[in-house]
Amino acid sequence: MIYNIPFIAVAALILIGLYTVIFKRNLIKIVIGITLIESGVNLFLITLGFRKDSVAPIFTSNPDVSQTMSLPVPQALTLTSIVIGVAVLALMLSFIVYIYRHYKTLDVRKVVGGDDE
Amino acid sequence: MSGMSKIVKTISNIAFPFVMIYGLYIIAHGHLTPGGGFQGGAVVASACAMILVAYGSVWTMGKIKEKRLSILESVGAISFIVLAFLGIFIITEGVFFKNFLANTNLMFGTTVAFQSTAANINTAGVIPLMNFAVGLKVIAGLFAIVLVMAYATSKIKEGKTK
Amino acid sequence: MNDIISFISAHLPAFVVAVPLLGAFLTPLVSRIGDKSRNIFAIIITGLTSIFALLLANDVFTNGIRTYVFGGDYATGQTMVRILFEIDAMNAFMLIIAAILPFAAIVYSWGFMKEQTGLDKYYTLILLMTAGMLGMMMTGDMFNFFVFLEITSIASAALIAFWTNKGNAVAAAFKYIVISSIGALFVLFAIALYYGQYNALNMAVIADSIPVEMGFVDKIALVLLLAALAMKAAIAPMHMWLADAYGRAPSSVTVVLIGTTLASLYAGFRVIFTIHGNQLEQALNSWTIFGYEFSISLANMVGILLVALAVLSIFIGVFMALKQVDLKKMIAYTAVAEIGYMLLAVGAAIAVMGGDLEATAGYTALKGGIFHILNDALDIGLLFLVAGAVYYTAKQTSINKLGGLARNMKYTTVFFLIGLFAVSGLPPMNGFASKLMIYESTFQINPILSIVAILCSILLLAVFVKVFYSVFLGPKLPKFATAKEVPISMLIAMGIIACIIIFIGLFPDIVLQNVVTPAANALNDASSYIAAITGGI
Amino acid sequence: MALAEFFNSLINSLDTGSGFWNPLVWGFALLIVFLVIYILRGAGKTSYKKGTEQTKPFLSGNPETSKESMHVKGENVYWGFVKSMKFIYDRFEKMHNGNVSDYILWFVIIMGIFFLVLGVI
Repeated sequence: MIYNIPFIAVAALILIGLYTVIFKRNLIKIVIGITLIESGVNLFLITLGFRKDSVAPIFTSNPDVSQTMSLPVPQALTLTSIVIGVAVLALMLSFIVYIYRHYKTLDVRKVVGGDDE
Repeated sequence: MSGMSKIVKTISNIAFPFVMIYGLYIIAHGHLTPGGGFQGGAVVASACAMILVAYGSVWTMGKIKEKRLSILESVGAISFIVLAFLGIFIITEGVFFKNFLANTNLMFGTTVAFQSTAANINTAGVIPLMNFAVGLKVIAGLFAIVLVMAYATSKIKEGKTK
Repeated sequence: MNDIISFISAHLPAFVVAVPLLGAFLTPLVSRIGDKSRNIFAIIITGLTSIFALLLANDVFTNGIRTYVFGGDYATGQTMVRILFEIDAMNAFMLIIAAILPFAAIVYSWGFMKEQTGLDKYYTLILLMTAGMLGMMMTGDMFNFFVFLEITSIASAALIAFWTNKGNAVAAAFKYIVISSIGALFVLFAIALYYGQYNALNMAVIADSIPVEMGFVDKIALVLLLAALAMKAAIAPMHMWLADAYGRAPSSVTVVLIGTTLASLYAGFRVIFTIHGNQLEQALNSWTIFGYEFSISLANMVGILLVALAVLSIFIGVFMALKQVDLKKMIAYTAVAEIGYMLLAVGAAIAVMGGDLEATAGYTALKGGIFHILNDALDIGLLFLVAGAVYYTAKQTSINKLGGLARNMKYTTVFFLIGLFAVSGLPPMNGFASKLMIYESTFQINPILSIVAILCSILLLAVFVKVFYSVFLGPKLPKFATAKEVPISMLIAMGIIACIIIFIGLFPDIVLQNVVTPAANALNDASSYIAAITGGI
Repeated sequence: MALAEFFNSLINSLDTGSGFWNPLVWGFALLIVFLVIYILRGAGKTSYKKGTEQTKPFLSGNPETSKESMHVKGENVYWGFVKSMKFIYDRFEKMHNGNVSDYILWFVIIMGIFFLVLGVI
């Protein structure tokens, strides 16, 4: 059971994120929802790489190399995903700055971008 | 955004070199310990962001031009791609991203025995160089993002008060 | 000389992605020299990329599947764990599209974007987007696909918001980035599921290790991938971002966006045909009703789902296009309908899969659907370029305020007519050839599908006749009395695409035999894609 | 040799399984049809006289307005079709409300349908 807790957390994070994106009206909260989904996916990747009773996968100066190490590949994948997430987050926040400048509101129902007349 | 009080400025002056050096350490030891270009770059950029918060975006914008940062950023990216291209051009039978410096006893080219050895910074071939390139790009890119966003929001606030 | 040629051809897959990437980061430095040199530099870079992509496609069509392992030893490989590009005939087919569109877009932007500021960032991003798109089309690694997907979405979102002085452009870009980041995160989740199950990120290795009897986790991964990629490929009812994004971006950007949308569609096909290729004919479930045993395979299920979504796409796309007032939004909705046509044909082919595909009408449907990808990219691309030319001259795209432009812009009108004929499937343009194949094959599979397709194609013609009438025909309006023809670079870009359209229209069989049929065979033949990796190099 | 093959393959017709399509044959047939129509048309009687009342537009006896104001706006073309399909358009307009949360809601719905069809059944 205890080993399933990360997976429950993953499901909870993704569902909470989806709920936030769908039902919250503030644009900033939508962005927070997306980062929640992203954290859920990252947590899932990290959890996949974990082995029972394992140590960090550092080979250098390791006194006992026969120890179980957790998988380094999912950690590298997570890192890449985090880097991409930072870029997406920065881009979304700068869009929000511009949207606020034009529409004077952050309500997602009012930021619809109709035809320009 | 205007600057904060004198206490904040002094403390960030003291903390800035330490954070900076820690970030550069993480970049330089990317091939030995957890970390690398992005992580170290993020630490350095957060040090710069600390200065930005303490002194205000208008002051920082006067010191550092955003255009310079974007050139620095593209220099980092170009050196990364060029290092990857050198894998094709320098050695015969090379491929893109080939580690052409490893095990050559040139720069970062010490051969390591296949066992758990003590950390030797002079290893891993082009990986440290690529870490430097990525670190440069991340420092410049993240700082430019933070700087421009802070400057833009401060402009919005000014427009409102006027 | 021979050495240089063999050297270049050995490294073609790397060059195709690396050249635009290098060009993207060199652009800010080159633009310090001057605007003109920057434009020429961008044209040279995209031209080189196009030449490399076409050479690579030619190489794959003649010599079979190519793999390129990054950073590995050229001879020994270690292919299973490394990042690699794998290009079979289907990828090569997509590369042809990716070779034409960005080149036309960059040539077009010389005149179109002349009076804008911030152009060094524009060129950087458009080259980055090209690199990401090409990477999506060539990669053989799932995680690498995710990275390229995100690169493409970030660059295109920033480009959609290029005209930040318009609020609705930024709003469209925000919607696009929300949609694509959520889609990409679900793709990543599915990749993680595959990785957890099979310890591999390589598409071929995953496809090799998935058992024929599908597990529950495989089903979840398939569902996540299909839904997320369908959203990225703008299949109804998840197509709403497309109208905003295509309609608000500068026209030159929209042309490249078409390529990225089609790359997502290609990835969906790759997931169905290659990764789950072994399970497609496996029965998902079977029932016994009145003594008769019914069994339904995965291929039937996926095919029926895709066909349902495709019919919905065609229907919604055409109906919404008929009502739009904004010219670019109208073309965007017809793009949704065109994507529906491709999906209809390929979905019908999947639905009848089982046994020997080449003997059934499904084979023609598959070929027609793949042929239509190329035709749609060219037709919709040309129409968007024409819409951009109208915007350049008249400074607006609302069809209520336009009229009589044919009197000022002769060449643009001719190009629009070519696009009109092609997109609504009138002979002798290219759209007719692929749509004829789609109609005939879907009629044999289910006549209702074919009837819906033909009726909606007629409505598509009606949409563009309306545009032609209200924008180009009619008396010369006083406010456009001084309107002039667009600059020569824009005409060249439109002319390139129009010439290719006419060539494919007049000689459809040569394209079908040499390009489309190998692509259809490659898509249908998952085992050789897998064997190219697992069979050892 | 290769060039000759290339030109030969240009005139091949596209095989669609149960039929074929060749633009060149089609163009030739179209040319013949046009010729026939042109000949038939030439055999007819001309009743057109230049410069008479015949050439002026007839708008139910109303005076002709200026050309610029007679151009039908794009929105008004197919007015009847849009009006008669109002029940569909009302539903579509409600769908395309430009709200990004609803877009994601559609994504979740489609994902649910896919899951039900592929996973459960």
